[in-house]
Amino acid sequence: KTLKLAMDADPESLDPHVQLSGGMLQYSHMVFDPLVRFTKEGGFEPRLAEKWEVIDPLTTRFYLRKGVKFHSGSAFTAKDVAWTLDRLKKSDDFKGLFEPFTVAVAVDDHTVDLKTSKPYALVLAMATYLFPMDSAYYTGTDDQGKPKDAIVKTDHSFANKNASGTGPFKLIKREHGVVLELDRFADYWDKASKGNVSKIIFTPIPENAARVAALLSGGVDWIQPVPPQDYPRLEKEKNIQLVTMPGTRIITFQLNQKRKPELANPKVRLAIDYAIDSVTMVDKLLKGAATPAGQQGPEGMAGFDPTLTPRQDLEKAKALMKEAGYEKGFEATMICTNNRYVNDEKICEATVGMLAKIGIKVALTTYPKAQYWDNFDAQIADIQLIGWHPDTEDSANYSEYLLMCPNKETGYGQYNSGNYCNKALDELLMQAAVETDLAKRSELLRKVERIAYEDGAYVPLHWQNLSWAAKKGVHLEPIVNIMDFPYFGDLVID
Amino acid sequence: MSTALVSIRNVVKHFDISGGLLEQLRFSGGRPTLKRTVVHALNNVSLDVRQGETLAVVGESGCGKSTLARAVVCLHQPNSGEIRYRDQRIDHLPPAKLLPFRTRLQMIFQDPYASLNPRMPVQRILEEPLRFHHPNLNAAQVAERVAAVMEQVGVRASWAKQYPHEFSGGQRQRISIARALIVDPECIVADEPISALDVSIQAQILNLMMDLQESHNLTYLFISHDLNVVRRIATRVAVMYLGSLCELATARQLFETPRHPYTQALLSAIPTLGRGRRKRIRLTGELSTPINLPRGCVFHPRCPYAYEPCRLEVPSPLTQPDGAVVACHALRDGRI
Amino acid sequence: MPAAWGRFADSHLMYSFRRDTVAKASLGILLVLLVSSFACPWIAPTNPYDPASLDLMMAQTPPAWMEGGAPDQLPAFVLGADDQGRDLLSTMLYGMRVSLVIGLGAVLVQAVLGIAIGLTAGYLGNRVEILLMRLADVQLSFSTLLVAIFIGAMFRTAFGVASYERLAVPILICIIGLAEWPQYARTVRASVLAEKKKEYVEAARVVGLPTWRIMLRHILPNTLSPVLVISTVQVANAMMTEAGLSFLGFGMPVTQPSLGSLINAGFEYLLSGSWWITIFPGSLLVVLILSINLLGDFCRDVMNPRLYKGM
Amino acid sequence: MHAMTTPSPAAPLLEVKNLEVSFPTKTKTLVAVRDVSFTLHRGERLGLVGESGAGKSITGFSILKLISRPGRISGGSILFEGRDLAPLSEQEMRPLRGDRISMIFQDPMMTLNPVLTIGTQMVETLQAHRRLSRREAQDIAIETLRAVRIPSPEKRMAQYPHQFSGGMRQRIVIAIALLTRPSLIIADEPTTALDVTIQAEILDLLLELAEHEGMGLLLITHDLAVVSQVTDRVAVMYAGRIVEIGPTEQVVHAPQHPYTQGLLAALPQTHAGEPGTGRLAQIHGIMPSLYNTPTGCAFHPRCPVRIHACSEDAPALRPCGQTGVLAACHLVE
Amino acid sequence: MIAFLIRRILQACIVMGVISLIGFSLRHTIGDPVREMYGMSVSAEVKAEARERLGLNDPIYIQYFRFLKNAVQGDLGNSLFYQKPALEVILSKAPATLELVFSSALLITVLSVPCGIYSAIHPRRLLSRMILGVSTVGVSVPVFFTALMCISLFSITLGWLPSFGRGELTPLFGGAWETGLLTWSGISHLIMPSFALTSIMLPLFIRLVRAEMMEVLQMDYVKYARAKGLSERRIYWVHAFRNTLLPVITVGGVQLGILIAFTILTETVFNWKGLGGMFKEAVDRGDTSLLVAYMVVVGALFVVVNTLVDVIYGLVNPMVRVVGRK
Ligand SMILES: Nc1ncnc2c1ncn2[C@@H]1O[C@H](COP(=O)(O)OP(=O)(O)OP(=O)(O)O)[C@@H](O)[C@H]1O
Ligand SMILES: Nc1ncnc2c1ncn2[C@@H]1O[C@H](COP(=O)(O)OP(=O)(O)OP(=O)(O)O)[C@@H](O)[C@H]1O
Ligand SMILES: [Mg+2]
Ligand SMILES: [Mg+2]
Repeated sequence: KTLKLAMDADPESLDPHVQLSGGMLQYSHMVFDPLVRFTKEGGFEPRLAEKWEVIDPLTTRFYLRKGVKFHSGSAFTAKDVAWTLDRLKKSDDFKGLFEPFTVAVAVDDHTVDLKTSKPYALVLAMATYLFPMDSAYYTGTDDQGKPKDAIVKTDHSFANKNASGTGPFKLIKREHGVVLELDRFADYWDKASKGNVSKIIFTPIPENAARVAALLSGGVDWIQPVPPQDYPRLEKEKNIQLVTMPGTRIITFQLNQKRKPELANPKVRLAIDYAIDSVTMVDKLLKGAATPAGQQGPEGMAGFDPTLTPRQDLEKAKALMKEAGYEKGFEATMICTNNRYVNDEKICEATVGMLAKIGIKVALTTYPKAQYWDNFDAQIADIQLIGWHPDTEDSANYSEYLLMCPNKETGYGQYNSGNYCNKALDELLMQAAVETDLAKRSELLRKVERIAYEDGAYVPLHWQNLSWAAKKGVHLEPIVNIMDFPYFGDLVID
Repeated sequence: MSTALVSIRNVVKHFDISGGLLEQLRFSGGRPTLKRTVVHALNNVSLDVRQGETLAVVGESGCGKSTLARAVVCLHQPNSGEIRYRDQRIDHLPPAKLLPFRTRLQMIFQDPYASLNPRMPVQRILEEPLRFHHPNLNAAQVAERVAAVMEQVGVRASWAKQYPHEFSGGQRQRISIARALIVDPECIVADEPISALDVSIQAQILNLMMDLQESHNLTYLFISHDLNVVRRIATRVAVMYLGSLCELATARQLFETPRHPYTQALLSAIPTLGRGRRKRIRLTGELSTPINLPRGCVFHPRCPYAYEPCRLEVPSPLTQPDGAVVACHALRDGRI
Repeated sequence: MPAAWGRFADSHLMYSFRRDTVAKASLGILLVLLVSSFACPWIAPTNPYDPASLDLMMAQTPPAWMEGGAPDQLPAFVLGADDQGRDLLSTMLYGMRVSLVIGLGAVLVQAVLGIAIGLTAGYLGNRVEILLMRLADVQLSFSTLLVAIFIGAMFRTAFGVASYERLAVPILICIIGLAEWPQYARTVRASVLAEKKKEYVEAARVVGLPTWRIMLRHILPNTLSPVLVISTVQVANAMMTEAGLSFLGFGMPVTQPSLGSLINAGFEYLLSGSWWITIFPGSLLVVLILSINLLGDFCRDVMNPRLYKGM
Repeated sequence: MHAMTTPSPAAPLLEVKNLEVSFPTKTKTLVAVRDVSFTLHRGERLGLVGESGAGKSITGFSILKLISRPGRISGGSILFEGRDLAPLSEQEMRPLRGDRISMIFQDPMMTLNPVLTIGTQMVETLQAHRRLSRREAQDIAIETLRAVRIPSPEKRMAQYPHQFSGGMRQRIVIAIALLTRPSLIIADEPTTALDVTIQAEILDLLLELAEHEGMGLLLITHDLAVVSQVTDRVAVMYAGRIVEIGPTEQVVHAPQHPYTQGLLAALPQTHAGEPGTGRLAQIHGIMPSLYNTPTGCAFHPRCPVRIHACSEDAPALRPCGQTGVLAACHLVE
Repeated sequence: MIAFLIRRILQACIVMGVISLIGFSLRHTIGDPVREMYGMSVSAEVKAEARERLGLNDPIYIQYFRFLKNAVQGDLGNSLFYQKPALEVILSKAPATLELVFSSALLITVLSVPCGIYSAIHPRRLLSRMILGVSTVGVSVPVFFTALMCISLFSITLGWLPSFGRGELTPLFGGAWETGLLTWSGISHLIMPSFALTSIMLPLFIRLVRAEMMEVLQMDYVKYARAKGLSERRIYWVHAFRNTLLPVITVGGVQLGILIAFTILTETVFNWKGLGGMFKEAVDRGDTSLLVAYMVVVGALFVVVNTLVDVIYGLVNPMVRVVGRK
């Protein structure tokens, strides 16, 4: 059966190591297979690794599945895993993530040891990013005399144009930005999978309305993401099913304490948090397509604290402003993207209105994403919007980038444009980084969230929901998950 | 000739119509060359306009009459040669230095519909030159002068608020004349002032011009293609052909004894009232254009008397015993 | 002045106007729209540009007569509310004012630039002309959107975020003005070339008037009627361009929506049933542009049917 | 074609009776031509002279029923070879135009379509009226071009109008008029746009051909001298009416109507005697606009000899003695 | 003729040079491509390094000269996102846009000529007024509005026409050109986008044809053609129409260039994978090399179209014959 698929963008490349992005990972799950993968519930499910064990604090051993074939026909062995890890560590995008790993040692053809430099809690989580590549296929030089394993972002490379993985689908045709055609791989190892999709035709449709229209008019069978304003319409439609799920991308405002002295006052920051009504915002602007947030990590992630609920109280906000001595309010500037997050512009617009109610006059400027980040880094405004999705699917990641004191050397606080800096919080995070006991670690992270909450370190708004819509008969529900990597290999179509 | 008011000396005027560098690019024999397209509008013309006379310039369309007129009033800068006004060279003066001569030399144009700015009422059209040249006049003086001039040309002063489109062609031509008169010039260059008008109106304008000449002691350089008109008004007549002067003589000499073959042909072609016509001289041969001027005498391809030297050499204007100037090899060599 | 008025009233233009129902109707509609948009601070039920007036709870309230409308709050929310909870009617009025200001302002900029360039090119001719007209060609071969994106980004960097909101209107005016001057330049140049040949220009030169004076006092007034004609079309175009820019995310700041950005913002709700958010401003924009276009067509038909942009 | 009555040799070729042409305009109806009557016999050449706007062209065009909208023939009849053209429809007129009646326009620059070769423009005329193959039509065209003295006509057929000089173009227009051997040619100012030397040639040619082919010629011009050289009879128009009509010789040498007299007197060549002397006789004022023609005789405001009756009623054409001249003036006996 | 072409080529070079210079000097304002090329969590050094490697840190003029040097050799730089030469990307997208533009141009021609001529010949008839009225309404509706309304009506409600993409493509010229014009699927995909694109230009052309035709019908040679007894058909279609064409062609050339610009909006809405959509994408991603290349190519296209227009003009107008339009 053929699945006509439309997403907002197609993978940047066919080389899974060229860029770390949602699109690339979605693609990787189609054409490649990871060692292990997340289940819907957040647990781990064996894929190419049948089982695994921790040999010592620095070594995890993976037992690989036998009889697995690459699309090129060569057999999958431990050597491929070692080769892939090596390559990952050369990739600009992935080398940060795989920093803790030192080497993968092939014990035998079907056993491989992953070694880390210090005890590391997230070995398995990282193993979900390890999509073994066909080392034989990617070795040697191509017809232009370039090495086939080169990772090249902006130019021609063998891996950008060709792919051989062990995944359920085999590359047939790819026209960048136009179409990606995949066929079911006949020798796919997972015979247990009920998946019956024999062909995927993947078209990127960046424009929201166009994407929805394509589904409505029957031009495609599956779209993602679905713009929230169209939920009611799609829900009404009998032939269409819509599935949403809370995601892990948190949307926040950062309040720049360095630029704007007023914002260095925690009372003002809290007042702002109280003034912004994220519940109504989610309800009205996002049609419930998000979960109002009071902290960074959503439920289910380590460090989630159910008591940290979204704050909303206009009177309290006014009182706080008064206490802080800004009864009359002040002026501030704000920048936002206008095509990066779901309805980002509208959210900011509404925020301006809400802040006006406590006397803060906000001048809002919005940018397309291509121009946004330079301005974000330059911290050109007092209040800046940022959304964050942890690549590691782990909650410490949020704080490391968004809350820790900015430090050029270590790279911590790289996106902390609020310049919030709290040594205690940094300390807790450093501890959590080396804590392998998950419960203890979770406790540390909970503390982090609480400190930030009480300090008004930033303004949490909501977690964006993930959304998919498909025609009836496409069994969408079972294969989607909060990481937004639908496992199309397992998709069943009636 | 001490009485010369305007002297035109060996004036050459070419118009380069070849456009930008890229448009000149041609290929000849596979090699790129730059080819210019030049209109030879005036080739070495010399004339004197004497004080008080009416010098008429006649010739067929495209022979350079208007170009000559425009060169005299310094609208065109000649490529070579000089224009003198009372022995002062004026053709290369910068606009500021030229201003004093602008009041002495004025011009009347052919098309009564195009020569008045349609967005200005008559009053402003007439005021503008006056105010410009005499900034110290006060409003009353200006108004008085405007009224006086309008009176002189026979336009009612009460019409000063009207716009040009509210007037007939003849009246517009009168306003044109008034505009030229208002700065009190000595010499007026009139470029076919009556050819766009009806016969009955033509007579009115011609009479007006003659009246004004007397009352203001004007000198006219009168451009026309109508030989009948020229015969009436001109003191002397210059005949031009393809940018060259063929013959210059007093009106009587010219109409009684035309000497240049072209003048003869021209005169024989004028339609006259009644059947009894003089024998027409038939011109044969291709018409030349000012872009590809024939070598030698420009008239030779159509000239019944053309012989060898005409094809080779440009005839120089020779003064005849009776004072007429004729540029013709055949005449010089006594063949006619 | 009365004389001039009398002449105008007697003119061919006025005569044809009096007989043309469509033209009269469009002028009427246009006047109503103009007046109501510029009087919006007094007639609009709320001030939608005041962020404090936003009430997200009212977001997407349907028009008062529909189920779920808010008839108790009249006159506010007659036509419902937009996605931010602004009274739609007020927002449309304010938005129309912004659109009109941008349209008129941009046309002014275009006209000044285009006329200056067209006049110089046409009158001086030769090298100047070739240079300027090449420039216009280059400019034409970019799309307005492209130019707008470039200039917009530059302006934003140059003026900083704080003042962007305040300067958005003048910036958009400059952008659209800079992007579309060639239309004027070409039209003006064409008519200057025609006028230049006429003898009244030579007469002015014979008088000895300086070049600039001939250009400004004699030639310019005679090239204005085509300018007037294309101006109507250009106002409509400028408003459309602004809408297009909003569509691509380069338009007015979201807190001060123009009609164009209002339509765009509402578009996403079209399929979901909140049709009024886009249909009302959309229809208003169409009516506004249509009335301008119809007037422009009328002027063109009467004054010079052969005037087309870019000729 | 079937309706064509066989022309009786006695009937005049063209007989215009009380022709009236009017242009309904926005405010009122403008009568451009009023009560015009004349006859033209086979082989005869009639001149129509008058100032600009006098209605000459309109009269000419109305014979072919080619008056541009909103103008229309609002009265009178046009008998061509005995048949009234006034009530005919476009469809019925088409076979006549260019076949029995040809027309020559004023400006040869504007009459020939600039984007078609002259060959095309000649052949299409022939093919519109005759069942001819392209080849045959071309041969006829070449012959005709030769007749109007265009050198190497075969080559010239493939050229475009702008490749010819003004005089040549006018010859081509004449050639096109002659293609179908019409019995009447209407020439509207055929030489006004040309230089004198060329004008003389064209007039000679026209005269020669008209005589040779025995065609009727209606020559419209404002130049009395031209008329006097070419035509047998002449009609003088003023403000939409014929004020004098008669044998050319008579009209030119002994004009009856004050307007004709004034016109002739105003010609610069009239007193051919002394060049450079004296004023021209002039008619004061201008021709009235057709929007407000004065009551009575339209010429009376300018007339030097007007009497009281002139401003009251319009005089009809009346014969002046035995000269064959008709004049519309109260003073003519 | 050769001289004419060389002249045009030189002119194109100048135009493209100026365009590229402008594009180049402004390109940093469009955005930073490196941002889009790396994941968010990639460290700042890595990105800085990448910028250095790509030469984005060099002074603009050095970058420009590098660009010029390569451009002379036909290399307009690499598209950072398509990972191949920008020119190649553009060439692969161009057929889609050209098909769209030319089908619109065809539609415009096919519709505007009869409509314009009809309303010129019968200016007072009801139908003429309706043609003009409807076309004015058409031009008053923003393109994207028209486009979305079309989708909502014809694709979603009625389900007649597909809403996005180009449908089934047939490779031509060994795959260099993929055309949608040979299959029904391809054509059905083309209908709405070209209609939307047509709607903005059609009114202008109808009025243009009408005005020119009316003007021409006043000319002496039309009257003369009548006087020669030609049929109405021949008068309108041979005598008047040929002359009407001249100004229409001249304006058309310029407008065709503008049409290319308008594809940005249309292609975005219809997810038409051509130059316009690519342009929008490149803006979103800050793919500056691609943008500069796009501008250069569109500039070249503009000159090519104008040259073609001049050639056609020359064919129609014997007075020009490829010496250049004035
Ligand atoms: N500004 C100009 N640029 C190019 N060529 C010109 C210009 N002015 C005149 N010419 C050319 O110079 C030649 C002489 O022109 P000029 O106007 O002097 O003739 P003319 O005798 O006045 O003719 P006419 O009787 O038609 O007015 C013509 O061939 C004309 O085309
Ligand atoms: N289409 C028209 N609409 C209104 N009035 C017209 C029209 N055509 C001609 N006239 C009027 O008819 C009158 C006679 O015009 P006609 O063309 O016959 O003059 P004419 O004697 O041929 O003059 P000319 O010597 O200028 O050609 C003019 O006064 C003119 O105003
Ligand atoms: Mg002249
Ligand atoms: Mg006439």
